Amino acid sequence: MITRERLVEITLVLLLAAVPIAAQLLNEPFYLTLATRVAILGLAAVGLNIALGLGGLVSFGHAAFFGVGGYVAGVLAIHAFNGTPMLLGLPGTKLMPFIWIVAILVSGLVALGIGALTLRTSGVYFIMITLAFAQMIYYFAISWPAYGGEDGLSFYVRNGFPGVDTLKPLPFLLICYALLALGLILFQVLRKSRFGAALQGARQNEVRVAATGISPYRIRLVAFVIWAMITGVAGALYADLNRFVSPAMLSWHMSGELIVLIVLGGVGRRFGPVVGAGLYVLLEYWLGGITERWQLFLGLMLLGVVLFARGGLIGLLAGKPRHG
Amino acid sequence: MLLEISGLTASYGPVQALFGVDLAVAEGEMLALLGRNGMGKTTTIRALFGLTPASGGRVSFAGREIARLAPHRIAQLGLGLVPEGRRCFPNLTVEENLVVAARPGRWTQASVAELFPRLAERRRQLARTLSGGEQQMLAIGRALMTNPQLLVLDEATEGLAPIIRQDIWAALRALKSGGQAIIVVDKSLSELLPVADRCTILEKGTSVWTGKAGELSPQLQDRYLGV
Amino acid sequence: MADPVLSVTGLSRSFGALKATDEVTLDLRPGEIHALIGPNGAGKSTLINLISGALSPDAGSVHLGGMDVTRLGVSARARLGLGRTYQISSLFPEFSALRNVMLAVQARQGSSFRFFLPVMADASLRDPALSLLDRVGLAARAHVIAAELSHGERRQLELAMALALSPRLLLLDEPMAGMGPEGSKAMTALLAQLGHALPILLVEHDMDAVFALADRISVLVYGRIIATGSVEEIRRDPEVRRAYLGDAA
Amino acid sequence: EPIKIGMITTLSGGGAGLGIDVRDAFQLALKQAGNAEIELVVEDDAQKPELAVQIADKMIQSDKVDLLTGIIWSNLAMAVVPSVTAQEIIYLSPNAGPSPLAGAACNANYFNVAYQNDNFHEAAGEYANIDYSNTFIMAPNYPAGQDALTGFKRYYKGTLAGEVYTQVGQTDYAAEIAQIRASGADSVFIFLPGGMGIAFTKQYAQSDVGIPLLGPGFSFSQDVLGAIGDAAVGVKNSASWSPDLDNPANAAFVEAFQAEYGRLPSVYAAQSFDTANLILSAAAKASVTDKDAFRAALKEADFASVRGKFSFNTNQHPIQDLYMREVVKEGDVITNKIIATVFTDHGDAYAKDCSL
Amino acid sequence: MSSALLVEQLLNGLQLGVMLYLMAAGLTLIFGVMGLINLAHGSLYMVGAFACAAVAAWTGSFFLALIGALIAAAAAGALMEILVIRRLYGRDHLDQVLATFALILVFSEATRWLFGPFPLYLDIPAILQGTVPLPGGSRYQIYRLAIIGVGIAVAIGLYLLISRTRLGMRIRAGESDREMIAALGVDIRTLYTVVFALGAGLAGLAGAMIGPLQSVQVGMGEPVLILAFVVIVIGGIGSNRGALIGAILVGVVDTMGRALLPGVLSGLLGPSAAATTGSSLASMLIYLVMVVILVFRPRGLFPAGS
Ligand SMILES: Nc1ncnc2c1ncn2[C@@H]1O[C@H](COP(=O)(O)OP(=O)(O)OP(=O)(O)O)[C@@H](O)[C@H]1O
Ligand SMILES: Nc1ncnc2c1ncn2[C@@H]1O[C@H](COP(=O)(O)OP(=O)(O)OP(=O)(O)O)[C@@H](O)[C@H]1O
Ligand SMILES: [Mg+2]
Ligand SMILES: [Mg+2]
Repeated sequence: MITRERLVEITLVLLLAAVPIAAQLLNEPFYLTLATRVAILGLAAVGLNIALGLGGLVSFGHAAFFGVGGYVAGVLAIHAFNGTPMLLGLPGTKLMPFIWIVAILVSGLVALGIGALTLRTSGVYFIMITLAFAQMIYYFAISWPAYGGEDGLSFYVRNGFPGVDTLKPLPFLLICYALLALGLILFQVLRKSRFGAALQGARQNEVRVAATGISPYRIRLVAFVIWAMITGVAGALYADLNRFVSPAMLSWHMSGELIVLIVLGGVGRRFGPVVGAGLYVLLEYWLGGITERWQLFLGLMLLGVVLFARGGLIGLLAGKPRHG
Repeated sequence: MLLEISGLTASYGPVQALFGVDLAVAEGEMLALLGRNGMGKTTTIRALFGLTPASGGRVSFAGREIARLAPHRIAQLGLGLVPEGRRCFPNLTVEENLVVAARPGRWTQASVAELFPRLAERRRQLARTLSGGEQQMLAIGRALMTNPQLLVLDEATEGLAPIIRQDIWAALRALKSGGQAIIVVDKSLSELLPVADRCTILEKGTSVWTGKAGELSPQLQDRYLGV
Repeated sequence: MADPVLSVTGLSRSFGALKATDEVTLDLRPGEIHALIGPNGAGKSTLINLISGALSPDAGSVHLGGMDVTRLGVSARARLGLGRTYQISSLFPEFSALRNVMLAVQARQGSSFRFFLPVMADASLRDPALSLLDRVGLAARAHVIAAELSHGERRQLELAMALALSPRLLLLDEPMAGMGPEGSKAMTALLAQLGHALPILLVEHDMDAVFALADRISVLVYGRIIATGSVEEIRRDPEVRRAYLGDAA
Repeated sequence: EPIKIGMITTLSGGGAGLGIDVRDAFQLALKQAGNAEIELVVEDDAQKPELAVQIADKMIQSDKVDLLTGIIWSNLAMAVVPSVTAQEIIYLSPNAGPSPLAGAACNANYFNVAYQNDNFHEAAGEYANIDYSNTFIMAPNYPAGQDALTGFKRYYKGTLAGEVYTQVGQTDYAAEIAQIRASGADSVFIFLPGGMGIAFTKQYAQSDVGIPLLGPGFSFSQDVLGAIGDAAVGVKNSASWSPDLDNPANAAFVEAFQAEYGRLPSVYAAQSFDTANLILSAAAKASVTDKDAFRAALKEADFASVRGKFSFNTNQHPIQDLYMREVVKEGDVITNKIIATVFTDHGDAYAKDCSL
Repeated sequence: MSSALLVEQLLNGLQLGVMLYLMAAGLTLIFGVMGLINLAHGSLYMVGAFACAAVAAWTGSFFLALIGALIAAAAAGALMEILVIRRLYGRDHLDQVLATFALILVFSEATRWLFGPFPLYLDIPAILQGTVPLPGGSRYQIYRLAIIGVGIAVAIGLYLLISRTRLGMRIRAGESDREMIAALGVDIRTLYTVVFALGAGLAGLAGAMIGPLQSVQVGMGEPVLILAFVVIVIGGIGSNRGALIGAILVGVVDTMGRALLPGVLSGLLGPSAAATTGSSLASMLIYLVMVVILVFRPRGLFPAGS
């Protein structure tokens, strides 16, 4: 049976697929850039959706992983560009697959450390302690001169992917689509798995999960790390999109924006992140083009969604989620 | 009649729980609201207090239509609630729980302490740390302190030791003879029926039988209550 | 006599000046239902919490099947076979009744770090869960969200989840609370049937149920056990009548 | 020949005042020129580097602009300029001048019409030599701040009574002021742009420290003087421009700006006005479609600068005079007056690293 | 560092702490009572500062301006509660984050629209201008001493309000069970509006008092907001005492870090490098303190209700 949610999802996939064609027909290559941004932010939000939608881990520090991923891409690229070795004498690289792997490893490790300490707390305390870690990394990045400090790190040309010309917008967009699709599939698989059940259980009733013999701490730690890894990859892509990375990617505004995306789209809904990212990017683009006071109207529209579309845009279009 | 409910319907979101409840309580009368688990007793009470908005029907209290009022307005008219699950304010002390919504009248801290000496002993303790039964006493005391015209108890004696239950029933009996109107839900028919004046039985969200407590025959009990 | 499944020795716990549990010693033998009764605030739930590991004692020890578990946490004790229900229902409100039980079955299997196989298609979770729901009389409500179950049904679900852990013993804190006569009867019958295979430590104020079920009864007053004995012994005990039962015996 | 100019600048948030001056002055210059062939598109970067990059992409790909300009902040410039110039789009900076872009990373498509970041600080350092020998220096802990203190020290010959880096966005300076008071300094040099400078200057004056204060013009520019109030009066600050700078172009500019917008222009407005006029002068000589010719025309800098004289160095950064100004109160208006010319025909320290 | 300077820096730390407390007090009140994460609290602080600057410019009296700021912020708060916040109580933290994030945008842009893009002027009132001598030869600003005084008065007032009055009791009852307190006849909606306006008024007061020390500009509330969150989390959410102690702790640690770290490091790194490294470490210090505290006390120093 085709549910309304499925219908909305299919429409969405078709819309995303239509963007490159429209860009071609209308001779508006910038649409590709917009779609790429949607895909990347959407991927970051998918990571968040696992932790938040399934695990209820509201955090204000995920920009840390987004930024770490971005810096991995930037630092590796700059070293490859200059031919200088990095830490431990390792060489840089300009190959995306390698960069992604490093981004996954580094953000996963960072998350393991942060998570091991922060997951002892819960609720608002967790929100704030994750923020504290992100702020520490943020201030470190601002004042650490080696990679540009507040000015950030520009690496002129996008990193490469074997057999694909990533400098052209379209191939890069397709790479981002592919990773987004992988992220969405991973979300779906995890949600239905035993791990997902335990994670959701820990959100709904932590005490009860513990009493059945599952340690909520370990379940959450794993979720936290998975989340960081996905967000890290998204960060690396984002750096590649802009050919630039800076501490702004690590700031609490970035964390806030990712939360906004996911709430806009619908928390815990498979396509919530994508819908949210799409709406947000479009609003920003469209309003920014018409008025200098675009932030005022963006604010009002966000308010409208939050107040009147419970469950985000997906909730509005597809109704309540089916439980079970 | 002090309270008259007719044709009351209510839903939880898309799930309809009440399909037409009629009941009435006179001054100084105790009405027992009966029914199996899940038949709508709690929902009726929630709708009466405006906590689950009634989707249809009429509720009149002391001659006033109250079905569309906000919960605090309803309570201020003289309805006192002892909810299912106690719901004491966990981060307030016992004493604060009692006075937080108190209104002047014959029930004061002193008279509640007389009814439940246990509470007086624990005056400065946070409600969160009370035992289950102590919380039940506190919930009753808290409702009494609002000096209601109509006292509504959902699961009046749940979790109380037999000896305390006897005290509660005695207290309710005394209240009633003092002219207090009461609606009570309780699973212990053997204790409830001797005190109650009349009964209303709910079945699947509808009131199916109303009559004198003494007329609740074993057949009826078997049919509607599974006794 | 067989070794006790659970033995509690000299267990004490104070809250400030209040001794909520005062050198309690008690055991639970295979195949018995041991009821724990006592006035409100006597310390029954506190004792249950001490045994399950939700609270830690000031002194004394808890042994489970001969093993000292006094220092272990809640989940570790649960894995060792200690099942419990809560005085106030504690469920996964967004899951259906079935998924609630499935999660408990999964916990017993110790397999929560499987990331790929979808649970709903997993017969090794689903079949045992369905049969447990059937056993507690909830089969017809398997697909209802826990939040939408009525009070009594939640208690039944709670029990099914405890059973799903295949516990070696059950701690039940007022399983009859809030159940109508019919529900109480059904629950009594269910526990009676379970009790032969599975020892139960039962806290309950419903004396009809206690007298019908218990093999032994301990009476707790002000944190101390003042009497332990058979149903008849306890019923007759004047001390118990004064402190707890009133005319209810 | 139609020219389309994209302006990315900060129009919202705390830094909006600067961007608005840049935009207003630019529009004023275009209006005065009456050149209907020039089209300006303006967008707000909200002071976010990633957003600035996105707008740049959009303006290039979608609006098909010929030139870009407008960025206020060094970190945004560092994000946008390298990738823009790599796409063969000419970028003209009306304000920020980070050192990499003046040195090794200079680019034929990048023109800085404002200053190299160190310039104002260098002038302050040189000027400090006249009266002072023990200065306490302070800046926020980020590259522009580090450049600032480096620039100051490059020309300053006395000793340092202290060197302090504060947090970016810091608003309370009581701890630093206590240090200054205890340091025995004979002067204080600060680089604290935007709200940081307002907060510091007020708190410094309120604390009765009494040690003379020096700074680059950014911290005492027209856009913030109103907010600092009397606390700023007497502070000496360095800049390439001042409202009282004596040349006909400037007199006309200050008057026209005031008439049009009802306020005095800031140094950012002056730089932006020059940027617009520079573009107009080049457009008169060459077509934008011929990149080489247009760049050559720009490089001649053949326009009437409000800074009097203006030419480009080899790295396409300004060679200009730098002045010391003092904040004065004229009636109700607080503004700057030139008190000394510190450098004439001053370039920057990085030009030698530039391969152009 | 001489002991006189040390005393002065401690005083600076205390004063910074009290300043943060003024901001944190309203935040923790709203947070504790309504469980609401109000990111727009910084905007109310900004409203206070702008209102104060506007009224001061218009009437010439700082004290009238202070009252004006309180009223303006409380009114903005009440309006915000009635129009937006009220619909968010039952929702989870995320919806609140999104809505109040949106409110920041609205407030910032609306303020810029109203007052223009340039920072406003606001100065210390004449009678609080100047400094007093400190033992050891240094001087201290009278106005900052006044802030310390007001902060402590607010702390005591709020303590009495919450723990000693029936209003406070109802506020705390509503914290745990809003529906139940309504069912007992308490008008919780109005109560919440009042509490929210009170919290907003406190933020406005903080903004107005701090305005003369800082730049009255759009976005001024955001850096303080984050610090205020740090403060209330360290102190224990919902706890007034925790907010005060957390604020002073943050104030002192931050000030001492800025004052001492570069000196400590300069032996190792040389003055210039020590200045940058020291400053970087100092900016991370309070977050480090927060992490350490939460690792050992996951619910802050004074968990509410115990
Ligand atoms: N929050 C809720 N959401 C959806 N359905 C609900 C909710 N609460 C109760 N119900 C449903 O409404 C019906 C009536 O429930 P109610 O709690 O009123 O019964 P009750 O007679 O009080 O039962 P009990 O004796 O078990 O307390 C039941 O079918 C129940 O499943
Ligand atoms: N954290 C605590 N702090 C202070 N006192 C507590 C705490 N927890 C429980 N108590 C007190 O300890 C006593 C025992 O409580 P407990 O919940 O064990 O009683 P109980 O026997 O289960 O009673 P009931 O039958 O009413 O549920 C009570 O008087 C209670 O108020
Ligand atoms: Mg009920
Ligand atoms: Mg108990």
